[in-house]
Amino acid sequence: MADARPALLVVRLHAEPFDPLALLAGTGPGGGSGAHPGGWCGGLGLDSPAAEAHFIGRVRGTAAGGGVLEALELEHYPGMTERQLQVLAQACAARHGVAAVLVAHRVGRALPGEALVLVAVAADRRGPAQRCGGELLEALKHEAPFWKREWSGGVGTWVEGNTPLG
Amino acid sequence: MADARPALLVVRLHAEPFDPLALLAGTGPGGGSGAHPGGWCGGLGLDSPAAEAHFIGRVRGTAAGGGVLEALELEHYPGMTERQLQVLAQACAARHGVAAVLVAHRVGRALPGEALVLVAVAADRRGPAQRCGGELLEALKHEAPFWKREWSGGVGTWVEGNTPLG
Amino acid sequence: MSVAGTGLTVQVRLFASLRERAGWDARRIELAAGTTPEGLWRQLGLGDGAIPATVRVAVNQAFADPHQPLAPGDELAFLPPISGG
Amino acid sequence: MSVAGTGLTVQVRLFASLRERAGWDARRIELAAGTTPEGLWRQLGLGDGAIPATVRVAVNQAFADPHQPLAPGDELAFLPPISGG
Repeated sequence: MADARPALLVVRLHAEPFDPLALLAGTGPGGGSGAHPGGWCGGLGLDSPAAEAHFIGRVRGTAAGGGVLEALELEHYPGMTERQLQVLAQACAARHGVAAVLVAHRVGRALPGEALVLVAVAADRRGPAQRCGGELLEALKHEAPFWKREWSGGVGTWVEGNTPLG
Repeated sequence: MADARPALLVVRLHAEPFDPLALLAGTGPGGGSGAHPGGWCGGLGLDSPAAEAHFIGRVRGTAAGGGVLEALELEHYPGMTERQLQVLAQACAARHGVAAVLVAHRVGRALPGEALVLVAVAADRRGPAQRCGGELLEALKHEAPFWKREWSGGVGTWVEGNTPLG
Repeated sequence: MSVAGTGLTVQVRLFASLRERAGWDARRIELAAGTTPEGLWRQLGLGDGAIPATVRVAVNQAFADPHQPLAPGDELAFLPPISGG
Repeated sequence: MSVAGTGLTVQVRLFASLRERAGWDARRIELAAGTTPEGLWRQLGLGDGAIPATVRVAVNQAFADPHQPLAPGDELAFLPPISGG
């Protein structure tokens, strides 16, 4: 694996529901023609990585106030959002010396259970893969311009801040 | 999600190559008849979790001594290995209050690039999902009876200990 | 709100709660040389005093200092608290 | 190596490098009451002195104390350093 080479990065915004496992398998929308045998890493020209960490975040069924969530609206800043995701992924990948990073994020109106975010990291060691994935997730929650509005009881409420790491 | 209920656990040993993404999608060997719409969590009767962390480890192409690795042989203690994985997953899941844990581990003779281990955790929050996944991976590396033998240049060498977390 | 003849024109963009409160999402503004994002925040009536600590400024789609004078053609955005992921 | 008439029979299992060094993987052993895994380790000639710190003991497929006497029917295993995952 190529810790010395700059990491391969893929950043994707999805205006429609996306299937995180299909993206990882290299068969997702825009993932090219058919499944790549090496999945998303193979699609980047990487051999099967020794270590791969993924995180998938999905829309909850309840709003912050406790009511039933009808939908989650995700606003972004076209252009800056993609750029920031790229900058954050690049910095995090370099800091941990990982081989590849995939970030996919939903925009627009999403329903409970739908995927919101996917972060995948391929590396030669499990520590860097896991740490890079965790840090990049926190970074994009605070440093990439996305805004959530929860729709509950027909009323939309902007979410100011993130759910705690827990 | 059910932080108070005991976590749902799945532990699998695979004597043949397995596809981690197929297991996650609920379409893997023994994963039941066809894809479950909710993937491995849906197969357990869980709604789509708000947070899901995965780790996949694969066989490297080089032996510890630097030579080309021809194969990795994985010996285990039938009965105790499954039991220990269950005990470790249960304890880790309870400690972090997660909803479900899937552990799959390869046994027998594996080739470079093939999946060795998959750990997946579903939870209501990203922190517990990530921490439980990371800790369970370390725990099974040290507390579940598996023994690796690297085959390189026609010579088999038992691996005494794990690769560093890095 | 515009200062004729300075030739300093910037594009201002608002997002999410800020956009809704102001009732607009983008405006082309002509303004005096040396104007900063902070100055424009007051000038546009987006808030009474300084830019609140929770609001961030982006210039040309990168986070920027609210006290740095704007240049002709800049795209200035005021960003309410981010909640991604 | 067996003590006739005690009725205390245990199954001993070896794995990986220990199995290869000893040349066997499982044996049924009859032994004196009060015998511990540590005692059996010497008795079977698996090592000169005490069980090395790197070798772990399992009794009935759970990690166990090497100084705890064995019971009839126990399955005892000596486990070389684990390397899973």
